[in-house]
Amino acid sequence: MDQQEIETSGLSRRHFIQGASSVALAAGIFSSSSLNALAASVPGKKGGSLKVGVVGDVKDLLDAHWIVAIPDIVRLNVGFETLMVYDENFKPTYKDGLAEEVSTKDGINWIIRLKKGIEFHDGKTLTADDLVYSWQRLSNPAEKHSKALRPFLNPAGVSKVDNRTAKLTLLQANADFMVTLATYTSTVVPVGYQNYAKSPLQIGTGPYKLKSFTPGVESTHVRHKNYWDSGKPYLDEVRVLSFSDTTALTNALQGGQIDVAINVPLATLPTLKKNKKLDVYSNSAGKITPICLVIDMDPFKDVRTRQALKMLINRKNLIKQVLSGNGRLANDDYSPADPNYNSNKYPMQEQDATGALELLSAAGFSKSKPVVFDLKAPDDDAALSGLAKAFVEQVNTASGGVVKATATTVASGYWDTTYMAPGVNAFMTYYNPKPYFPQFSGMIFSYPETHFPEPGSNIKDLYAKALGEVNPKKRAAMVAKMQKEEHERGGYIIPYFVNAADSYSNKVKGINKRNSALPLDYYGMHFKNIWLDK
Amino acid sequence: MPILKFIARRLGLGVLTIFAVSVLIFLVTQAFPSDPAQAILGRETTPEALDALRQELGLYRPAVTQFGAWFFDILQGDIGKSFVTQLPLSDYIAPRVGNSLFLMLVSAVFSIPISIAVGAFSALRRDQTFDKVSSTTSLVLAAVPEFVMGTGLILLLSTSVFQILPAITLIDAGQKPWSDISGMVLPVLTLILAVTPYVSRTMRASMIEMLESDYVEMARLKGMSERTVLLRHALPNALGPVFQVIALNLAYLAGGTVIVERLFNFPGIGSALADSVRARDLPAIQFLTLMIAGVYVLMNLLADVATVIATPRLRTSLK
Amino acid sequence: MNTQPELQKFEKPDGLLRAALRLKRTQAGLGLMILVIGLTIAGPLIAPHTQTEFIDMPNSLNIPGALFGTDYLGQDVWSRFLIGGRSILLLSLSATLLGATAGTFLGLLAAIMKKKTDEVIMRIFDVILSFPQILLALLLVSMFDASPTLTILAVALSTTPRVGRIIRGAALSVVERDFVQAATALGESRIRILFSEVLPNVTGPLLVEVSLRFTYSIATIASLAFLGFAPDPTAANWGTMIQENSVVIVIQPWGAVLPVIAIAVLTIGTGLCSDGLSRVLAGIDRGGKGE
Amino acid sequence: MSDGLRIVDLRLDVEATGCDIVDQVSISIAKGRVLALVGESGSGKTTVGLAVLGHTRRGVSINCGKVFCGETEILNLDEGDKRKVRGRLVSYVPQDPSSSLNPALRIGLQLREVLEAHNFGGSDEARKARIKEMMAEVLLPSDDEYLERYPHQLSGGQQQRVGLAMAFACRPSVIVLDEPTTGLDVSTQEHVLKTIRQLTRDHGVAALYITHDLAVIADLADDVAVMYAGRVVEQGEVAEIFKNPAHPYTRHLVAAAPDIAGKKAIIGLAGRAQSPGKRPVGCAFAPRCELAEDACRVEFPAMVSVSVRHDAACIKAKQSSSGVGASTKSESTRKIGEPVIEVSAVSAGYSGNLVVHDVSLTIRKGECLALVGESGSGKTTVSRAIGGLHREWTGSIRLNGREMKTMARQRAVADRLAIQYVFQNPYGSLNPRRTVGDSIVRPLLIDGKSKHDARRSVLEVLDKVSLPSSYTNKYPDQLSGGERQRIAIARALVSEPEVLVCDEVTSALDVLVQAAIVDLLSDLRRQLGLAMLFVTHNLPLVRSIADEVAVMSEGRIVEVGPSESVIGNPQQQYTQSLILATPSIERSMR
Repeated sequence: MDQQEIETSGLSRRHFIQGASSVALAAGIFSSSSLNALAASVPGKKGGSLKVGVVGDVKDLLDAHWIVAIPDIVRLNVGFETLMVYDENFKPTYKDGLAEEVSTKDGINWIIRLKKGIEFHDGKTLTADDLVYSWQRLSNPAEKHSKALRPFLNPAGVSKVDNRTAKLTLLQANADFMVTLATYTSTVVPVGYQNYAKSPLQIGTGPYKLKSFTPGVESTHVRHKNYWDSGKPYLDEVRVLSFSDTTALTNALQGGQIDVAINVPLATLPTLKKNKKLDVYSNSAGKITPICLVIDMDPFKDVRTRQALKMLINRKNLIKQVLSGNGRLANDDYSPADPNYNSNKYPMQEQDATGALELLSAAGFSKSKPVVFDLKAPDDDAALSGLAKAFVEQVNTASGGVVKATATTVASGYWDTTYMAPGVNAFMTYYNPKPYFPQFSGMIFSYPETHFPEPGSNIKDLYAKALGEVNPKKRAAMVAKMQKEEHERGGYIIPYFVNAADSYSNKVKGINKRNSALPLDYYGMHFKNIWLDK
Repeated sequence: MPILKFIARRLGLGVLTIFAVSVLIFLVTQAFPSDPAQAILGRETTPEALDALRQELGLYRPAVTQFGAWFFDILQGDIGKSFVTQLPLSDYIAPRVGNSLFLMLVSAVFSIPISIAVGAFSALRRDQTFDKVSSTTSLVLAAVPEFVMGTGLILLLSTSVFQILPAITLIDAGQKPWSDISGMVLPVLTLILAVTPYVSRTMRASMIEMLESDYVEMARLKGMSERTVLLRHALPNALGPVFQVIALNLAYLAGGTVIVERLFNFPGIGSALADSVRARDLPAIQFLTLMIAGVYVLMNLLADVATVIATPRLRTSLK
Repeated sequence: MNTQPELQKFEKPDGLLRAALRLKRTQAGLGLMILVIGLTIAGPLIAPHTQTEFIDMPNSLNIPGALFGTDYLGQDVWSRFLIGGRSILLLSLSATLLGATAGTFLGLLAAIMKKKTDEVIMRIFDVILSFPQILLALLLVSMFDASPTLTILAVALSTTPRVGRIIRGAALSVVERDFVQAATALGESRIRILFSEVLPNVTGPLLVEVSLRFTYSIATIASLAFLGFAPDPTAANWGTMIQENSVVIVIQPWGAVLPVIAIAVLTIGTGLCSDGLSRVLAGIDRGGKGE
Repeated sequence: MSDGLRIVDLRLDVEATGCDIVDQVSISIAKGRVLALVGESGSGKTTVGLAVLGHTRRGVSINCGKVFCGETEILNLDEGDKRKVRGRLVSYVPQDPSSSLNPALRIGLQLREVLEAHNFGGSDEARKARIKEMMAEVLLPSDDEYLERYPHQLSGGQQQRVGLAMAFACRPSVIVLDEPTTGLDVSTQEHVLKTIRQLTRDHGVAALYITHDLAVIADLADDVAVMYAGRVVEQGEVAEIFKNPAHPYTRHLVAAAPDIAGKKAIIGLAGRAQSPGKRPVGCAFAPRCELAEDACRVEFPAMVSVSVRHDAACIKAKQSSSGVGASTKSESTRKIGEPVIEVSAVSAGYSGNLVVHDVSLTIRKGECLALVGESGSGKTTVSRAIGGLHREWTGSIRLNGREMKTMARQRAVADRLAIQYVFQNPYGSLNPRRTVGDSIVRPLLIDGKSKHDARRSVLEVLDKVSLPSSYTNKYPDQLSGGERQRIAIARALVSEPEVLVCDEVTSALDVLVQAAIVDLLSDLRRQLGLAMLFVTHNLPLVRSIADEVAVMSEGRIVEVGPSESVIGNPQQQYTQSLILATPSIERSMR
């Protein structure tokens, strides 16, 4: 589950441009993105109500700084904005952000100046006080979302400079803290903000203001009249509807009952593409669905077991079987858009049963004493349960009985009762695309899912040093070290990068078709670029 | 007024049953393996926080005390907060009750007259073509599970064969249940097909019994017109047993529709229950099951009262 | 003349079955049942692939060696269909039998003990009957886990009172009959009277009820699987198959359609049989019981 | 004297098989006269009765024949006209009023609707008046409160009167009464019969009275038609028929009918009439007829005139040699012994309220005590208490001086087996799922007899009740009522009891069979020296079987004594009224 991600990493401009081209070439979407840029420049028609469908349930929540499931990400983005925003190359930009300028001399003290004349939904003008309150809330150790930020910032480090300026003093140097500012959960809220469970009054600066919210059913957001980005938004209201499952979601889209369906099952893409009334867009920025093996529990204590399993799978087939081909090979690594992606140039791991079996027998496993484990997955996301089932089938067959794995799909309460629960040694999770460092920190600090690293490893210090390091070459060297350890000893099996697919009615205009951290390019940048062509 | 005494007596019995039901529900949900506090806070929490919440939820109290608290809160109309959303359950459930009620009403309004008519008519045309056809059809319909029937209908009417009806119902929050009529066609149809067979078959059976009865024969021998024979002598007596089945089916429509509501994404208490189960939202599960069971008990009570009122022998023998 | 009904009520059980089999509907029903049951027995043996084996691109049709194409996970629909009936059938069968046995025993007990025992048993039945069958099963299965044992118990639990009521009703009229009095006069033990005097005379209603309950058990267990509560989610199971594949029903209908047909045929079969039995038993046919 | 009702060559068939239920039935009834159609169950009486109204039961259809009510021919009318005729020209009084009145409608309405249906009286006032009049005629209160009642709030007798009122409401010229008094107590029966006689005579109605009770016929009817296996075998004036019955079947009927004022020995006849389809060629009675010869089996004998307005369908009708010999059994062999059962001060009730008060009885060895009374008099309760089948009773019951426990289950095996109970309804008293053999053998097994001995005594006892040993493997529903009752008796006898409690054992049986069973019981008593308690509501029967009689009313014994003296010259007012109310052939023939 792509839980809240305070990103504590940064990358300098130049590297990002290299990264950009690599991503662009990899995804081959230069042309389309420029076309869309044109499309976006055409001023859209005003008015209309946009119905956005997403699979959700009573667990839906609304908090400017914290999300659990996809509906939460969508709702957060409708009403709240961050200081900066990633562009398609994961480079933080001021456009669409609330910050006018962000600067630092030492990587410890960061000065943030707000744009002029930004108004909250309630008409109050955005000031530095709100900024201070927001970052104190973000870094408040009592709040569960502060975990990843704790090593770098605490509320004491947040101070007001003048009416439009605030200062963040970090606990340690962070060369590119901007990435953190650009993370979609680091939104700016007014002084005294509380989440929906505590107060239904959800005031933000976003283009749409919350009107009503019923978890598991829907939320309605109406146009923010004095929105700062002139001429926007176009729509009168945005409605986010929760559906019990993907079948209902796609049925609703095809029945024209909703305009946009977020995260449609890949299996349905052929149908949706055939449908003249629909437009499909899949984001190949590098969403991952890791299989987590807990490295300090049997049978995975022995590193050879982990390696053997990585060798036993046939990644190409998995892409076919689970993604109907909508994915790219991954080598148990992540953040393909990052310039430091696969800096050790490891060759892609092919299926190698013999090698795997040697490792296993060396580790003392055999048909009579097989590797036994149960891989847990939630049953409501075919991308996860499907991979779990296919993975188990592959390793069992390929190992000829030396591995006896089972896959259990948990029908209810997976993320509370099963995921990372004590005693569970193998389970599924997923992450939205993001640069290497934030992903690393997410997996080490927010979610020590595989209990990596092993005792005695210095990878955490390495990470901290790399963060502070301004010189790209030195940083790259450190990253290479980190990736080596992950590659050799890590507990994640990441067979592929998933193309996250979304589909929408062709009445819906203004969506910028480019790769980005969030679907539909931040949902048409908080839906402010989207308009309806009636 | 003996009838009132009778109702009171049945009411008392009903309350007892409900109480027993609530105990049962509480026992089952108490035995629930995972820890509510854990469920609320998720794994992102400290032992202290957990402990505090357990205190707050009163999870350290003996089960009896917990049950008492829960039960009396509900008696006072306070159905508590959802574990997962931390919002008052009433906000979540209230509109859905309305929706389900509407769904039930519409389905009943169609299915009950139809089934009674069909039942009565096939009884009159006993063993003739209409009877054969209708009884076989109802037999088939009664046998097929709702979700199979529903999936079939979706295939037929909204996806594969024809695309004329929406496959799901969309009732916006705050909107009236009838805001999406086209979207309600399929669920209503499914429910009608699920309910009609039972009522019509019961109607047929009891109508046949009446037509065979001595007093209907006597009425004929008295030279009553066929119309009078049917409407005055046969039908009223035939309806008695049908009440029971109707009540059962109404109750089913009001709460047993978990599958149908989920299949069509219908925002009613059935799908609410399905969601709560998925999210393991204990208070919601407890209340919803209790409510649905309550409806069942109530409906049966109504049926009994109706039967008694409609049957002079019973009515006058009340003491 | 006035003795006709009594003669009917006391058909011998074999008589009931044979008479029922003379009805077309019963023959048809039995045919359908045998068809599906045969499928579930032979299916796993003739299945060309294993239920989890990866065949080809998911949701694709006309693939050599995959009669009905592949499902959402590129597995062979035909093989999964052939294999996926067994668990449903076994579970619902054992649940029905368990529930029927318990129900019969309690029903007879209530009928012959009368007074307090009767009252207590009936009240307990009322409580269980206040839950729609699917609801009770869902509650139990979701609270613990969908293990085969629990599934069987859950469904059996909701079957017991329904059978129990019927049996009690039938038994009450039998207990009043003189031959039971005669046995009492001879001082036969209650248990003996229960099993050798009363039970043989309620086999008719019992048979009808059991066949009816079997239909509902199948429906309930399939519905549970459809809601995601199958004992083994990775294994092929008609209920699960419908749920898994209904999302792609437009491009690859078979994954959902085959099980839909199979379940329909099976339940219709059992339904026809129970109806045939009840027709014979009652002379005129009785309506179905609600839910 | 013009005919009110004339039935000509009526035939009805079973639609499915096409075989006749009723054939060659021709009857005519003059206005103001009552013709009794008598026969055993299954002889087709009711079918004829309904046909008179142009009505048939499901699966039966009228094959041919004519029915004239006055000048109107009924069977050719279309449904609409039939409806107009029914209840207006010809009306029907059903057998069981409790089930023939609609439980959901007030009797007032049910009366009114007949009048309305035929637009009788023209105005509502006129109808109101007519209803009051009718109620008065059937001796019921006619106030509105009463008319507001529902059927179940009336007694059986009252219900039947309402039935009569309904039938006579539109002043019909023909009326069909289908055993209207069966199931009524004698006193009630008497009143109802009076009313019927009254109404028919007063309004010159032609009445077809269907019954199996000869005594009633003698009391009520002017003419008789005897039916056997769907055909009229003999008809004529009542006196004629009873004085010199011409058809062997009729002779048997008369011989088998117990009479309160007449002879006391009754003679039964084994076997039963064949059901439609199984009937033999020729005379259907031939198989049971001791006079039968080959000629009888060739074709059905034509009606021959025996005397004036007295015909019989028998080739031997003319020769009046009675094939029915009177009972030849010597009475002398009976000897009364020691008291076996002593009932003293027994009171019994149901859930608290007493229905039997302080009853004391004694039955000696070889003696038969008849316990008579109307329904609800508590006689059965007493017998059940003796049999150990009734829970709530106080007082003492002694068997050979030994105090008996309340319930059979608490009594010693020997005592249980010593007192045996035979039940009223032979259809209910045998377990339909058990072979006859298994049912009979149980008591012995309980007694701990070996399988082999048990089997032997089963065969013996079957022989005692004169049934072949082949019956051991039959199931009850393969047997006739009489045979079942024999089996029930056999089961009671197999454990060689001292006391036999017979609870209304013949009430469900036809008169011939009844006589046969009574015969059997007396024989057995004589042979085995049984003490017997014979519970019945049928006074005439008492004379034929009992030595002693105890009359019960409202839970108390009102009179006890030798049956002859009690019946011959009753002391108690209640007994007297009871005996007077009981119709008697002898009495009516005098």
